[in-house]
Amino acid sequence: MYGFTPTEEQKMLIDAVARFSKSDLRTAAHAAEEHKNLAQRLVNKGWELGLLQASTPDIYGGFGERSSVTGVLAAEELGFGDLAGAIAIMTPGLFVLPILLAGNEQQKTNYIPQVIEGSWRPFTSALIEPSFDFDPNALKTTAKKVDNGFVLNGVKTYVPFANQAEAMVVYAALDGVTKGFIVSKNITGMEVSDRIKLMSLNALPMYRVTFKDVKVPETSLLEGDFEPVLAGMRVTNAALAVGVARAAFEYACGYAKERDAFGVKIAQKQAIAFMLAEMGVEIESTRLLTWEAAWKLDMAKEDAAHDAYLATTSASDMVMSVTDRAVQILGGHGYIRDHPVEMWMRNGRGFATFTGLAIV
Amino acid sequence: MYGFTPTEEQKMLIDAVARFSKSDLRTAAHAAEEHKNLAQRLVNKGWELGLLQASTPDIYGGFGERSSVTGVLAAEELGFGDLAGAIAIMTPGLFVLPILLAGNEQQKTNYIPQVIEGSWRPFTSALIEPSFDFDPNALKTTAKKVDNGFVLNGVKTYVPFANQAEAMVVYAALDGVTKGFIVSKNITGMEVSDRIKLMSLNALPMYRVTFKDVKVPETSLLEGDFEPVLAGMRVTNAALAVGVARAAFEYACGYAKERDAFGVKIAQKQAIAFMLAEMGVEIESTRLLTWEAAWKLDMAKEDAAHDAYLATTSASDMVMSVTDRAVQILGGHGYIRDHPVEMWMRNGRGFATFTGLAIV
Amino acid sequence: MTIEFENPKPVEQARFLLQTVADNMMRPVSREMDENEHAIPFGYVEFMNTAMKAMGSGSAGSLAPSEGKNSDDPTRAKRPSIAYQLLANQLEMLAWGDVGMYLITPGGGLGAAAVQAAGSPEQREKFLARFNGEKPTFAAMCMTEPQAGSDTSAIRTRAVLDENTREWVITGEKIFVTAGDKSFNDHPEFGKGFIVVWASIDPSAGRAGMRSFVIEAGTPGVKVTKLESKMGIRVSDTASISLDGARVPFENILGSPTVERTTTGFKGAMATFDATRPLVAATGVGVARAALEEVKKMLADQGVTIHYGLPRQKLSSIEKDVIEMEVMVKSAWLMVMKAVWMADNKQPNALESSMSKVKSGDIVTKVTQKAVEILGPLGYDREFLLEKWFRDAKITDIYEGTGQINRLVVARQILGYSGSELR
Amino acid sequence: MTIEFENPKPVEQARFLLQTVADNMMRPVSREMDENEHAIPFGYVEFMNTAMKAMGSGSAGSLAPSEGKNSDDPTRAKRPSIAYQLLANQLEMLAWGDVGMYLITPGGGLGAAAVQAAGSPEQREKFLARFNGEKPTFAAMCMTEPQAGSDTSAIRTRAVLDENTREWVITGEKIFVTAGDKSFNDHPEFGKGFIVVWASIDPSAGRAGMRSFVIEAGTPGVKVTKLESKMGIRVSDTASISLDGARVPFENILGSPTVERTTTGFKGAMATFDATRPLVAATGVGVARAALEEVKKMLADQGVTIHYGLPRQKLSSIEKDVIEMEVMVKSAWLMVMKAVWMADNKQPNALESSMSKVKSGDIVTKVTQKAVEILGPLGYDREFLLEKWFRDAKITDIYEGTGQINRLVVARQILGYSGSELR
Repeated sequence: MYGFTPTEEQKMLIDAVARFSKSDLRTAAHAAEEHKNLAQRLVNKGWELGLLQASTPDIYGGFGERSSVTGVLAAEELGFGDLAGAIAIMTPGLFVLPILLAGNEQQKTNYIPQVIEGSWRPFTSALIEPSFDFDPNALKTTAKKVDNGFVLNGVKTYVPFANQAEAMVVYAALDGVTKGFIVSKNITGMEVSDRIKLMSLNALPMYRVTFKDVKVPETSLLEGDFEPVLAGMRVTNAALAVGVARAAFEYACGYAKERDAFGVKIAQKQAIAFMLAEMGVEIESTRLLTWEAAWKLDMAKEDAAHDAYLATTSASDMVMSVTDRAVQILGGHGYIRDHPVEMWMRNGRGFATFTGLAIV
Repeated sequence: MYGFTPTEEQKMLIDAVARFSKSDLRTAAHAAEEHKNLAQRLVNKGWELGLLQASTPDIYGGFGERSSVTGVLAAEELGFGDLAGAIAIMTPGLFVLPILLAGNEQQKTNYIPQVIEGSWRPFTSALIEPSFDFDPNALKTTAKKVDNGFVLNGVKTYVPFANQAEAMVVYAALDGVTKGFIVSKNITGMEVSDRIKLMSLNALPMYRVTFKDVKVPETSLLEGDFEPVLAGMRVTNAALAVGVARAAFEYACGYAKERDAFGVKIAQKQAIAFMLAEMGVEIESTRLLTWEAAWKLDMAKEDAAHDAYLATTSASDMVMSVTDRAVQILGGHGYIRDHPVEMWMRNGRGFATFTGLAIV
Repeated sequence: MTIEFENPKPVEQARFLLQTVADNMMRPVSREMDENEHAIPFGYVEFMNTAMKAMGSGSAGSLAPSEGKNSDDPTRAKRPSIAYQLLANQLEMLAWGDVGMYLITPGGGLGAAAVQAAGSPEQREKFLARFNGEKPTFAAMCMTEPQAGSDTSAIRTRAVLDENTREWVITGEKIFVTAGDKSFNDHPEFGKGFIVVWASIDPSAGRAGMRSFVIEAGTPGVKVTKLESKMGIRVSDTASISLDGARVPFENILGSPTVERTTTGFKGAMATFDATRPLVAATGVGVARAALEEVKKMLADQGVTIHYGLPRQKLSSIEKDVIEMEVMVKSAWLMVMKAVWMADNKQPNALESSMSKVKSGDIVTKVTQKAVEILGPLGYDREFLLEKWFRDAKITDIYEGTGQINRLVVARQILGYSGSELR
Repeated sequence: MTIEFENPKPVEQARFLLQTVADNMMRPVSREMDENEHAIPFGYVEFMNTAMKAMGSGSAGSLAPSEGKNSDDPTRAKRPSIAYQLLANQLEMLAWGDVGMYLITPGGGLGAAAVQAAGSPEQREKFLARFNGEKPTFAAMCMTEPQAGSDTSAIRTRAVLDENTREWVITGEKIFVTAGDKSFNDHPEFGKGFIVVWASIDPSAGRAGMRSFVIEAGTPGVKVTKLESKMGIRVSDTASISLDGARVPFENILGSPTVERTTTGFKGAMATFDATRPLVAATGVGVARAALEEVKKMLADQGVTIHYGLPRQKLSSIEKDVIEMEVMVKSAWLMVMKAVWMADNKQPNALESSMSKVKSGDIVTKVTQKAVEILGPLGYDREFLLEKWFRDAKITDIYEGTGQINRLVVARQILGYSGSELR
């Protein structure tokens, strides 16, 4: 059957996320971006919503099974509130979910409960590399098998909370195939740069991390396939994009219904109204692609990864277009930072690159 | 200096072309397309405008020097009248101009006057090949040097008037480089198919031509570079596209100013008016690209071929978008063949492929 | 309730069946029918007349929504209906085969849908029974007029009650009547059809005075004056119909014969659009999918592989185009499915319905345009079907409300504006 | 007359000179200025103040159209002026360097342009002489209000003549005043500037009652209340200015102090837009070209070559993108050149002027967005300038009439509609 309504359980969770996102994340977003600082209190509160915990089986300290559908519903709501905040809250998932998906029993037992059971702590992962054609399936960071382990070499960037991370999953090409490696902090040969500066996400501390002959033990290798991990990252990226786009869309609708020009509200002008209609259509179409891909991931369908790729492709174009038009609808007001749309537009362009910053 | 006004001489010529195009070509276009037949009388009349003659020096029977700028101005006007008619009238140019550009003195003397001095006669050329990624600089039709000449092998398509052509320039890869060869009718090994059927240009007889071990003499080779020939074809393609787009644009403007809906003219609706504005902008921007490329060809600027490529690239997208929107503005009426816009939309999609059907 | 994306068995079976129809009865004659504009593909029409009965649909129910039927069916009482979903899938598959031929599938089309939606039980019985007969039978909807397209309030056709004979006397000009010839003119191969004509019974009342009337085939005073020559969907007859004092029995009016100063009647017609727009959208997706699949097949034949999963920086231009086409087709289909799922679940879907139509009209145009472009000289050649689909596609963004009208509807829904607030 | 596409020597020389300025005075501080939003690049400002004098322009004439000057110049009488073409080229090149810094080039900008366009010879002399002084001096235009953006008829600022003192008393709120701080507030490094304030002298007369007033820097009752934090062009100060009974000498009104019931005065302001829109468009092209060139350079550094001349089917996605970007930049520039060439040749260019603005606003947005995308993680990183240009670019489609307003203007011109026929 087809269905387009969340379950009651999902609804309750999503409602809670939506409330937090609107009242906490959104209200803090502007200052966080401007002052390049996200209140830890906020991150903790988001963590306490228990999204990751609900995706983790109880044997590892959680209280549920991972559902990508639930995950993308939540991610959209978080993205709707504030992208930087959303990513910060979700960062420990970058560590936990890949282990859950691709790790062995011992890795799960060793690592997951310590993250899941306490308050939010900086566990992260390093995927993105500083090259224009960065390809998660053709990494320049390499892992070489040596006696009793592997040696990692390469440069990662856009690594959230790298400076304080207690451990991270580092992705590297092992015989040309992308694999995750669990790397603990203060390991010899790993160097974390100063905080990097991007076009947006100023609230989120991100770093470049260099690995020079970093020796990790055999037990650090996540043996499972990277594909479902990447697919999970892609649907998450798409869902966050839908959230940001919806934020911009709703803001622009509200503005257009309030703003007078030439004796009417600007929303009453076809030029504006048609833009809003198209924005609505495009958001909805990407949302449905995202939902379907997430559902396929949950059902372990063969083409799930394919669909996840399509969803994030669609999302990247859609969110750029929607946020750009939101700024356009606000005109001069869209260009000044008192209104959030310009930040969403800056967020918007990033989704072409953000796959790897979050996973549900 | 910059300048955007044709010379007095150009104006006179263009005005004559425009009058013919509007009163003769346009009025005949619908029936010609529907009945798959273009009146020879019309082609002759177009020929008598003397566009090709004006591009041919008097020593070869003409009365002027080739000017790409004049050529694209004329081509736009012809395309504005009817694309099939325009191409038919210009077909002998496909034979003459490449010889003028790339032939030696003897070839010019042998071939050009016989075409130029009389009434319109079917001389043509064969460039396009039936493969999805047809590339004029990487032809599949080959020419092999043999004693006393060359052997041609390959298949050409979209060849206007091939069935009756007294001679044609056939393009083939000689050691991997595109070269023109003059091929006379009834040569052994050349076979002309039944008339091909395309999405539009039904008025124009076009054929597939197969070359199987066709032996041509050494004197048939046009030794000069193909690049300026191709560049000429490209600016012409662009100019014809501008003409077709302008036809659709003006028709849509006229319709939108006449058609009532919801108590006003539909042109008074922003949704329609904005489309028209954008169509106008896109037509003008491609026109200017085309003019500049043509001017650079005339001035033998180094980047002329580059600019010709950009012009035709722009034109192909522009004319598709403009003609599509013209149909959309007419709504149901745009979809029926009583109005010419649907034909222009069918023309419109063809410009991605039509380079090689005309040259000025 | 839950979020899921799987066709139930009956839908899968229907798709399988109609894929066979499309492969065997439609595609092989597509080109021939396109080249011979006013010919009728009797083979397909007769086959479908039989096949639909075999499929248990047979009447208007098969190709027009039939909520009534489902809610009357006690076995379906417990789970939500999937009638619209089934229908959308059937239409998508038929359109994948040939959207022009789909439009002349017997069963009553929009004409029967109007009776189904606005008729009384007696009228339904009287007018719809014929679609279960042996002969393929057609019905058509006559709404558009030369001066009234999207602006239905400009309809000038008048219906005046002759109190003596208790007949409606109808005069006006209708255009763009799909299957108008097959529904009204006498064809020995077909059963007797009808046309549903929109007219005003009280011009002073504006839209509140609009009604539709069932006019039986062959009624004197009614004449098919023209069959349009069209860009695409050439196998589908698009008629102009002139009504000159046509006399219609009193009881052939759909809805109330008296005018209340509300636009309920008219809103009924608009509600029909909510039901039909996702179905039209489904046909657009069918055409787009046909083009996409053909492009992939033709490219594969040329040894071109599409690599998925790469960053855009590593894609070829063709790969990027094909991936974008795939995104478009897939997302448009999901929007159709959501709109029809809502209809099946009795949720108001005016927004989703128009959204799906906007999207489908948009993407089928883009996908078919890109398909022809990608295949270069082959795409443009009538030897292949891509160029035909390019022509067929464009109507999707025009009929059942142009893309512009549907954007207006979407915007009004989003903004909470009335028609007068957002014109 | 003829069709040709070659810059005359003076233009080429100016481009060469300003390329050097861009390379040496702008680009090296672009990032720093962007990161320190309200800092002033004194180096650039002072350099330009001197340089412009060396270039023989020096005053408002350099960065605002100065038809008067050219037609007064007897040596130019015989050949058409190239003043606008020169200006468009200068601006394009400065914007290529840094469009935010261009906006704070001393010389009077839009404020001086307004005096130039609407002032009497005495006013021009009085107000414009200062731009030839030793110190960099600024002037600003105050049009927009919190509730009046594109709809200038909604301007609420009032100017009332105090008959006793023969002073205008002006009250209102202005926002989005480019260089408002540098023009009005006291900066020891700068000369004394002014602001030009749009206000109504007779609200009952609508647009016919609109006038502009020169208000000297430091005038009591006028206050810069805010400097905006913006997405891009951060080095350019965008001020909010409040006027609370500010007293202005009678003779500071530009245009007639009495209201005739025509909109001539207002049309004057609109005609200024015809002159300035292609110049704004030129700056958009400059930003777009910067992004395009940087993309090509960064790709070349990575060993990526762009192959031109291939069929689209053989291009990579990046090649297709870059070629499209090149088409966009090139054609937008040609539209600018045509519009300014028409101005130089005294041809009415309302259509071409707005067309160039539509095009430039459109393409600079697309090109910079694509540029950031193509460079992936690098494009988005503040280590490079692409992300800054993405932010700077967007204002092009907003100020001096949004893309929407300019589409309206274009459509009206094309359709021959008045403002009331096409709203």
